[in-house]
Amino acid sequence: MRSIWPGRITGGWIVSVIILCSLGILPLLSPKVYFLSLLYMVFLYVVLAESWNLIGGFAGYLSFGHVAFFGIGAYTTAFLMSTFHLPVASVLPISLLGGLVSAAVALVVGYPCLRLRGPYFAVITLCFAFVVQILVENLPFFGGVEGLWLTPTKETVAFQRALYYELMMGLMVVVLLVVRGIEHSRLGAGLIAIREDEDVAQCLGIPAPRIKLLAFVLSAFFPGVAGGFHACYLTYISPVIVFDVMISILIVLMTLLGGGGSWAGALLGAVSLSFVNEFLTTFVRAEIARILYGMLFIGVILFLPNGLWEFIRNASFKRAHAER
Amino acid sequence: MLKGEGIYKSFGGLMALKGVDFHLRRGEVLGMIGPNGSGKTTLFNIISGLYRPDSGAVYLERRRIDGLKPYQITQLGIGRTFQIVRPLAHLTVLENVAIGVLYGRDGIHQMRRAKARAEELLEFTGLAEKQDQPAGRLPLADRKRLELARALATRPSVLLLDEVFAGLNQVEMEEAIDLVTRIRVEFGVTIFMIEHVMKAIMQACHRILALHHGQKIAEGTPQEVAGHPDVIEAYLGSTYADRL
Amino acid sequence: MNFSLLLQSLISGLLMGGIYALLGVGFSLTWGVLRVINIAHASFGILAAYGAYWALTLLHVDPVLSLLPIVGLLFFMGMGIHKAIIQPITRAREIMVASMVLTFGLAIILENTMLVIWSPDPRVLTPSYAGRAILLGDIGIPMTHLVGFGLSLVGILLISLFLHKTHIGKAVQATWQEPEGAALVGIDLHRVSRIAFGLAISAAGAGGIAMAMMYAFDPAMHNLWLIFVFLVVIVGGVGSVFGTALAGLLIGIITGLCMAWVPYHWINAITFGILMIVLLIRPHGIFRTGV
Amino acid sequence: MKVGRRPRTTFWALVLSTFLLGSLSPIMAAEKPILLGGSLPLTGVWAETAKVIEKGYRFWVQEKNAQGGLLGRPVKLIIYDDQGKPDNAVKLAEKAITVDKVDLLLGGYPGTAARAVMPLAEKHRMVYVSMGGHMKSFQQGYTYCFGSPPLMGEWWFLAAFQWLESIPADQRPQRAAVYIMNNPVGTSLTQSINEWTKKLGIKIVIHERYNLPLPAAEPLVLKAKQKRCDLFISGGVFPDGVMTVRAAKALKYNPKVYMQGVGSIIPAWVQQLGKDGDYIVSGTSYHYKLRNRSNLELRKKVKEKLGWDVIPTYFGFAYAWLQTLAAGVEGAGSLDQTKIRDWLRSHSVETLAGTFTFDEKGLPPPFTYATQIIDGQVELIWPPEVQTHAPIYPKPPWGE
Repeated sequence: MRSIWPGRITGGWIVSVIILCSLGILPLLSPKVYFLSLLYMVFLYVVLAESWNLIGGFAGYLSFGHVAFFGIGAYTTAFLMSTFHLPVASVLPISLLGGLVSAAVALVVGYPCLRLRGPYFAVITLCFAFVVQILVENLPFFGGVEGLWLTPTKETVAFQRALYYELMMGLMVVVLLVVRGIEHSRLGAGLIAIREDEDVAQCLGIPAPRIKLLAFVLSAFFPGVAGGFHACYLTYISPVIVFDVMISILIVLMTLLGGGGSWAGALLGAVSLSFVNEFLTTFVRAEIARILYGMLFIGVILFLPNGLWEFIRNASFKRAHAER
Repeated sequence: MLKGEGIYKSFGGLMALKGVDFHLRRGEVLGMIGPNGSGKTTLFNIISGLYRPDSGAVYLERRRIDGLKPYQITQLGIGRTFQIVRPLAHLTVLENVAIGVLYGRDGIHQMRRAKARAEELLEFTGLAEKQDQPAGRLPLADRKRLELARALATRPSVLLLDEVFAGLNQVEMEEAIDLVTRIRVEFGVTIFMIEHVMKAIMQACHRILALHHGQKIAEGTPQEVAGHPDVIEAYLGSTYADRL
Repeated sequence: MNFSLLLQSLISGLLMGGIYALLGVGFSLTWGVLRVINIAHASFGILAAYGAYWALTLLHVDPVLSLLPIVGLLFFMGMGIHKAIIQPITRAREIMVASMVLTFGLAIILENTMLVIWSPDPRVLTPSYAGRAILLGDIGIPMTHLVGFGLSLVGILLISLFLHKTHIGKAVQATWQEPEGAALVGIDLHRVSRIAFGLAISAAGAGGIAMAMMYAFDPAMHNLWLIFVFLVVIVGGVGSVFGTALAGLLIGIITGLCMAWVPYHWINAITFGILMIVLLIRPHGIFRTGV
Repeated sequence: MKVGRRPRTTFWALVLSTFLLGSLSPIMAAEKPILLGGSLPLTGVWAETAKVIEKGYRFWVQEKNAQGGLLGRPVKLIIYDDQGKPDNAVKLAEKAITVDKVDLLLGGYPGTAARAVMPLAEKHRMVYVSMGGHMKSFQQGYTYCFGSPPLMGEWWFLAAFQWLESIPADQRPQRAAVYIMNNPVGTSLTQSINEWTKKLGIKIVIHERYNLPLPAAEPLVLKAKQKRCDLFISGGVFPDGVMTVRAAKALKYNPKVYMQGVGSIIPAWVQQLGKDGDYIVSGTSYHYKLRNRSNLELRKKVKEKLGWDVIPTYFGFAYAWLQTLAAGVEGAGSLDQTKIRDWLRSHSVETLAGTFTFDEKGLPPPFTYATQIIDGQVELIWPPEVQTHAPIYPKPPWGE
């Protein structure tokens, strides 16, 4: 069973630190640039899925427009970087600013929208993402449908890829720590209670409107920062790239597949689905690869209806009991 | 200590409450009876902030509380249970209660201490052994206990109990009545309860208020109300006679 | 204001809305009765459109006629799919969430199977009356659009008759409103769900064929259709055939009015914006009385 | 949740067999082959065109290998499926470059993917020959990117307007209705339309951008009809293009010239619309009826090997891109990317689509061919030296 109190997995911390350290020094071993890019994309999806998890997995508010925050961050950053020809050193502060802009938008939009529940919330967030995309497309100073090009920089490919790899990994670690912290905190308990039954939660004294909004704003901030990194990583962005509704859907699926409402579930879902996807793109016949991909979703839900993480945890829980 | 004045509430064209007044004195147990659909649960929902009255006012210790959000009302010290028990089904019994401790009046914000406090409450309500079960899998009697434990966790000064005895068998009911009495004595809370089971209400309540079609038709000691001609009329032909 | 342009826009919008309505009804049905959000819904519509395309090009059968056998086949296909993969998940902790992931997988499989069978080339249905139109002054209504709209109206009517007049339809409705109560009065929930799912898939098929009378289609088109279906169902209120139908027409009218008055590149922003405002004002859909 | 053993076994058996089916790849005879790699959107919304490009690539490789390969080495293709997502295209291009260590990078599709891959090719110093992502993508200062032939929205109607210019001024269309889709492909048309209509004294009466999917086409056709526009420009892709044509027919709207964007050059246009697709004017930078040596050869080979009479446009594009790349390799006599680039910049390259010399942006001088669909065939109507059929003007009224 899931618990709002942290479990005591001895050695968990040590293993995590070892994994992160080895990931961290990877660029120093001058690996093939592709592997940095691949892991960069995995980190990106972990950031997006974990952020979504805060509002979708914990509070049960399925936001289908989360890509909007990613796109807003990307556009804020790309716009500032290209307009003022800023150097690479400013990527981090400008991306953080992008995150703040996303969070501010989330605050304004979340306040009315979070009054809606269930599917109605899902649809209004979807509409919101479309409206933002169309606004960006129709406003000429954002480059319109043509998109924005960033000023090319002098750094080598290997350096650039290593830089964004480290930045995205740093962001991922921060997000994981935040989500893990929230999971075992008063805030996390409140959000889960809201997911279970919002009326009851309120009658238990949980200030639902306030903490929902808090979760929503937080869950918009990190994708905004990630969007900033991604804009600089790609050096060219356009509305169809950073406002792609399929990104919204993919992060929802990743979280649900892994198991929403726990940091490990979203992590597991994002990592495993990213790698499966990558494996399948190298597959010979593209349609058959996609059919397999579809079968994967069906298989997981049929046999592990509550997500990968719960399955793994229950299995290890049962084993622990058997040993006792 | 809890007072309602001239409360009206309608849903669509249907008037659920037509000018109800009530007054709850500190330390007492006030019962509320009335046939199905007479507006009892609606009144509770208004007190606990889930509904907003069309007109009228609710006061807690002279402070006007109607129009406040449910969580604000809880944090001011009004706890409640639900008629159809609504546990947070996928959380454990312990977590259900701990969440009340974390967010209730003078909430304990520290996770470990909240857990300890929740364990005490489960001990008190006799659910300690089942604390790690998912709340959704408890049998009815235990769910009712859980509702009580969870409501207590928010440290209420007034507790609204919505049919906590309904659906229980004889033994379970005796236990539940005993539990309610202990809650009143040990926690010093004032209780306002909706009840259909006449035996329970006569035994547990100091005073009774009767609603019919959204109007108060009687108020007084259990004996007075039970003998009140309007109350008998309201129940006549229905289940009153069986329940007596 | 240019009256005939306004009228033309309204009519075109309405015809479009009608078709979204038929495509949406089945979605609403599975959602309401089974608590299953069927992401693959529009894919079945495309499958039916390809069926009609084959019937037309290989056998020279008009889509209106081939619709019946296709819809029939889809009904049994829907029942089969329900038994094989939907029924097993009805005990998942959160069935809506589980069903979304599951049917997302199904949609991918359908899309790519169609890609293998029919290639990714876009198709259009060209029945014998394609290109003919009813002209009223300046205004023209293409026959194909009219037939598609007619199919939608008949389809919606038949579904609502089925739900209100037949025994099994009433059982579906009862399940919709009170799943536990329905079980108590001896309704076989699995059987009713299976039938409801089959019905929804057939409705999607009919909707898909109606859609193909107006629009070009290819295997990947379902994502686009699904988004509109989602909107129509939410605005109409989940589980309401009548509401869904009205919402389809309403969205059509909004789009039509936008086409008459607003620069085209703002139409979607305005449609989605209006929907957002509507949802904020009426959080349970327009045509559903709030609880 | 309980699932019996049997369905579970069946399910995994099904997964396994699909997997095996998919991994049956043609076995390549490979002795130190030259690797060409990149990604195409083989599934998803762009799959239709990508499949044609893939065929073009494969056909070129087959031909090249039959002739003894490139620099005397066999050529091998690696094509990944990016599903049309530019991020994927970037990642997979990087995979091709750094993991598979391809010798040459393949041009991608659509324009958005090309736009995202172009800066990457530049960073990795890999020659990238593709259609590009219209003019803006070639204005970013890249030196390794070439369009050979490019697909420039900016040039799309160039030849068509030149044809209109040849019509006496008093017989030309006077009033234009312009409807283009609101994406880079559509908006890239805007500037040239504005300039040319001004030059030809045609008044733009309606100028609108629409988003896909187009909800209905009748209102926009009616507007054009009411405003008596005799030049109708519909700058869209297939689905909206078909709707617009059908609406024009339904409303009996007969402009003197009906111009259509990319939608009408894909094979489906003629196949699916039949007679209704006739007399539509469009543009292209490759056409199978071009009578240059290279193209005539290819037509013969395609007819021989594949039995096709018509070479799809994008098939020709893909073939021409590889022709250019190979010319660079053979000209430089090495696989050194900078040498290839420098050779391409200083020599002219003969391709199916014409003979090109490249400017500092990597583009040939502006050119297109105007097409018109006549009797279900896409014919070249302008410039006169490539003409396969005389232009039909004004467009005859819609038939029944």
